[in-house]
Amino acid sequence: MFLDSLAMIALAYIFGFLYYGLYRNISARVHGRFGPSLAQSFFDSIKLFLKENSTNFGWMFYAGPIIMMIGAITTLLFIPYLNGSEHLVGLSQYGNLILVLYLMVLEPLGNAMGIGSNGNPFGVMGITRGLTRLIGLELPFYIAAIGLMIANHSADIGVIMTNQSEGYNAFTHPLLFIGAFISFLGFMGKSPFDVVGAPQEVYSGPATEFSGKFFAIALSQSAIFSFAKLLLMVNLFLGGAQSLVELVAKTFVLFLVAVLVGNVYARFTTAQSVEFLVRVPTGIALVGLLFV
Amino acid sequence: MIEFLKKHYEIVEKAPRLYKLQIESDKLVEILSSVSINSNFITLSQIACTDWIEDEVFALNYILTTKERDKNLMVEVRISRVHCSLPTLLNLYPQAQVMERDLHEMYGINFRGNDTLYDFALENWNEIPPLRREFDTLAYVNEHFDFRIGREDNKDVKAEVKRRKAQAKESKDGK
Amino acid sequence: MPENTQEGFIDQQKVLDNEEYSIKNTQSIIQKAVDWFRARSMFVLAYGTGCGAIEMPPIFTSRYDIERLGVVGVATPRQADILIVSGYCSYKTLKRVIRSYEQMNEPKYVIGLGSCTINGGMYWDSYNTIKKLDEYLPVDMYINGCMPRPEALIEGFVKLQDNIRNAKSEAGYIQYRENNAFYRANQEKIFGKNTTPTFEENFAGMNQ
Amino acid sequence: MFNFAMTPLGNLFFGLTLIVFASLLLIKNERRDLPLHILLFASLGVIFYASDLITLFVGWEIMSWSSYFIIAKSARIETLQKYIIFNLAAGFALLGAIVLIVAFAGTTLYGEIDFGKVPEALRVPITLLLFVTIAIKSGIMPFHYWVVDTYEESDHIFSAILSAIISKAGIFLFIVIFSQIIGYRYLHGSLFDILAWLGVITSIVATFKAISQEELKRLLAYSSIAQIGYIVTVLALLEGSGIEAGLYHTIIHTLVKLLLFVNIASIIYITGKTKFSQLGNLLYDYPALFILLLIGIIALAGMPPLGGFNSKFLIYTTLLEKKKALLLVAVMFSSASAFLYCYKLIYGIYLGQASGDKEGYRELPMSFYIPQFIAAIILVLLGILPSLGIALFNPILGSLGFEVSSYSSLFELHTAFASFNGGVLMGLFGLVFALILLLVTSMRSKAVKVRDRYDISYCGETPDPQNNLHYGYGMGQELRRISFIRVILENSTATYWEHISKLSGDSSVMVKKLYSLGTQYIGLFILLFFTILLFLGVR
Repeated sequence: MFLDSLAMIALAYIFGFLYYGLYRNISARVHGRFGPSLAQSFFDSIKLFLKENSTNFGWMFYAGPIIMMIGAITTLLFIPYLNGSEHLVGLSQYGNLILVLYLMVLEPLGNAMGIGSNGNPFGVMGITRGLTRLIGLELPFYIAAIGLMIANHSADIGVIMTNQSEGYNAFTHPLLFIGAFISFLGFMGKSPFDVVGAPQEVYSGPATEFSGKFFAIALSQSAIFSFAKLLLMVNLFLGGAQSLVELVAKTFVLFLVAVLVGNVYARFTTAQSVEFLVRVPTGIALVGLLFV
Repeated sequence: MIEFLKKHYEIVEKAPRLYKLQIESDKLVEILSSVSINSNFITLSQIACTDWIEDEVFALNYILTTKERDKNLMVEVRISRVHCSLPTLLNLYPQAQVMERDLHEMYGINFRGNDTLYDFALENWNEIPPLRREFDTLAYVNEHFDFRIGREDNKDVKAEVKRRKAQAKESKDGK
Repeated sequence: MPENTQEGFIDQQKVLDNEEYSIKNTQSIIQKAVDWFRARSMFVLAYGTGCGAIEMPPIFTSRYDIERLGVVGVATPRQADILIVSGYCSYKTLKRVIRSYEQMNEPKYVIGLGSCTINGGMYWDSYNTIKKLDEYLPVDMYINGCMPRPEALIEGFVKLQDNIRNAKSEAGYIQYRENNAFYRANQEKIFGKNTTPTFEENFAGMNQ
Repeated sequence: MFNFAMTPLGNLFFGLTLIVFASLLLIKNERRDLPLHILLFASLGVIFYASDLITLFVGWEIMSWSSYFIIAKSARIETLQKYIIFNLAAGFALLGAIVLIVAFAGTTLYGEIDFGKVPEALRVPITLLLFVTIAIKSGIMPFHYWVVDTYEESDHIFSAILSAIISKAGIFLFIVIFSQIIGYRYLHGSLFDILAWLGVITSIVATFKAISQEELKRLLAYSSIAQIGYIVTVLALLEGSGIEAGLYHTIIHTLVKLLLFVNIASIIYITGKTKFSQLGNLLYDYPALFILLLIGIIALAGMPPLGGFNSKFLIYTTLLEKKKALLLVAVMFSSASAFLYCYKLIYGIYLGQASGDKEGYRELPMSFYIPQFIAAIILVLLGILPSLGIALFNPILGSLGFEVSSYSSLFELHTAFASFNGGVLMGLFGLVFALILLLVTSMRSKAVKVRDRYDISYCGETPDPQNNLHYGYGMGQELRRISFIRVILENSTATYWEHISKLSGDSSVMVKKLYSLGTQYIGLFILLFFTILLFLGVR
């Protein structure tokens, strides 16, 4: 089980960074550029780990990135990778969807704690924007999750995943899927919902004081965490995957859509994004919930 | 508009759409408020200062612009260089705050009633205000900075440039 | 190594051109790998001090696309590796530049962009513009011109990456740490004392 | 005359009371009136162990009055008026319901009351009267008007008692009356649906109100209202699992609010300041208090791996089982919004930059730590052993005649929908934390501690104490830009109650006019009155 979990984390780390590299490449192509090499994100993170010093604001600042990392890793370990496989399941038999939904909030919390302790007002502004966005962001995703849980009469991710043999939830519950997908775009931190670290508005937002190894941990956890979110979407709506290849294909498709949407939309303000999320995807998902 | 003002004040037309009015410093606020009420010159676009060190005065030009941005009125005030002090125009034009602060820093003019006259662009400046003409910029620079040892052919090239231009002209005319 | 003196700028240029001064041979393999990563990934704090700031945005556009080289812009000095001082520095600006530089984490490099950072440029007789940036901050790469084109800036980046990768000379931040008294004295000469938090305060924790 | 009985339910509530009172009485507090506190404690005992309605009512009234006198020491007169009017109304409503039940059932003893004897037409009014009592005591909208001011203005320690225990008296009454005395089969389900929605709406509104508060205790008061909203919602499902979830949340909320109120009382004791805009950056001065508050808010937000998650989990699965999807959406929405006020609480006090100097701060007595430690330890323990609560509730459910839920091990919380293992979760958290800490500390990169708190990257500027860098005050203000939240924040039930008070004032003025007309008119009125009586008598 330990090795299994380690393998899950390693895979998520590698795929997360590869996807991030792809994201930069695809964005570059959309802009008409060549973009950096695929491994550029690895280089960045390794370089940050190798910085000779990094600024420290006290023990809570130390603990903040660690809590973020815990949030990402625990979320990942409670989501099984493959459908019906004995490997790469992590601790998923000890958890369920509600637990995962709550573990996903741990990362913003760790972020908030670490950034609050450094006393930079820009960081806290970013955090407040993030937590405000979370109000709108979680609503459609929760509705979709509730719909799926009621439809499958279980909150077990594995059960929801295997119950899709006749048809993917994305097609049997399309409205729920649309609602959850818009919310997922926000979870990935892409435009138009990237209000948290908007450099034009709040300096660098939450990351303002993160440097060196702290920033490296923040980057790594965000790579792991975004892969976990992709995984959750695939498991809930696209029927999971039988093999790693299928998993990569499905997550990549989802990721590609998110990237392309992010590249063509301008950013909402915080209030706009909450209002949009509460109106449009929530409305869609609620209609979907009525059909369930 | 301008006709109305011409009835009351001695306004000179310096150029098309540019008028000038010279007043005493103690009537500044009174006249400017009257102008802003009775005419279309409602915007203070600039306060320009000239240091007439030979006459021992500063000449301040309050440049007013009409609402339509088509005419300018320069209201000139002359004050002594020694006790340079003027009433503030903050109550009439809020934008005067920055301009007055700038003038205070660059010329050392005191604006009575403006309490924001602290450091602006020059932080911790302890010398003579730098735009007063008695401030010797070159001496200050030579005292405070080392110059990089640079090109050896760093010579006065004015004569050479003149010669080359003349040569070029000649060749052009020759053609 | 030549001293960082009045002629320091010229002498360092000689060092860079001369292979036998290189400190590459004294380095371990791990250090070489570390340097490779540092050269491959550069986060730039583009401090727009003067008119040179307008030459920086084009390098991120599709025409020049400096992201190919691993160069990315960041907003905060905490994450930056490279500080670009783009053009003339007045006293007020220089104070902020030094503050930003000291908040950056080592290793850190400075690029001086434009003639003004080298010798004051057209502001050579201005009363509040500094003439030589390397008196106040260790400059790793000068790019001359008024203004240098974006191509020149890219060339500067490539040269700097080359210097880092091949460890041709001691990086500026080490000089800043070791000859701090020299830089501090020059800074105090124009600022007076206690105008920025001192270097010793910021990095006192280093020895703990 | 007075009848008492030891029931498992009473034991649970009395146990909580005991924990709260015992730990709070240890705190040295010169302003405390000990006899009144003992009276209050005794009255709570009477309520929880009563086995007839009259005893329950007597205990209820003593509780209201003794807490009135305690609050009266520090509160403003308007607050006291609000408190007493609302609680008298609650008492009257309870008395009315009891009188109606007893009049038809013929007995006051819990066990012997047969609600079936009450005529159909009276069942709904009785239920409504009981709703009013419960809603006032636990602060369900629109009857929460008295709660916030009272919590804010009473003694800092007593606020903990108010929030942790006295608000739970309403919950206790709910369970006892509706499941034990009346019995669910006689109840009108749609009424309870409305109550469930009232509970959820209360929690959403109170959550947003809490975010926009500037005073520490007002934030907690609104948070208290919001949390009790969940309990009422889940109890109003009239299900065994609902009672289980409600009881679990009651325990968690009691512990959390004990912890948070005492924590804030400590901060107020130390600093003498009560607003977010005056505090900040106490983290490195009082690390123990910070960690305790952190545990408190993690449990309050219902995040794993602490006990708070268990009750949230039970609430969600209960709602899922009953297929109350919309209700569940609303609960989850409120619960997601609660993160913001949780963060405001911890940031405003402990994180960020200090606003103002730290002079004149007092030393904190150790006794302030005891209640917080007790609550924190139980919360962590419940996080590791989630089924401990289930083990505790099974006798209660059994005594109330519901199906008892089973559990295989204490580590695992099992429901029909899903299960999770608290032990694995906590172990995972510990393991990952240790591993990453090891990784971080063994890295090549040195962590250089800044000497000056103001050495932040602030666009090249060097901020100093004159710059206000604390964001605690502004947090939540910008929510007004979001239209539906603005509607919540700008409206208040105060206008509604003010309208009612104006109406009653006007009518009393009219009555007063009758008296001031003169003696001959009064004689006329008396004559008129008797004429009408006579006329009615003839009919």
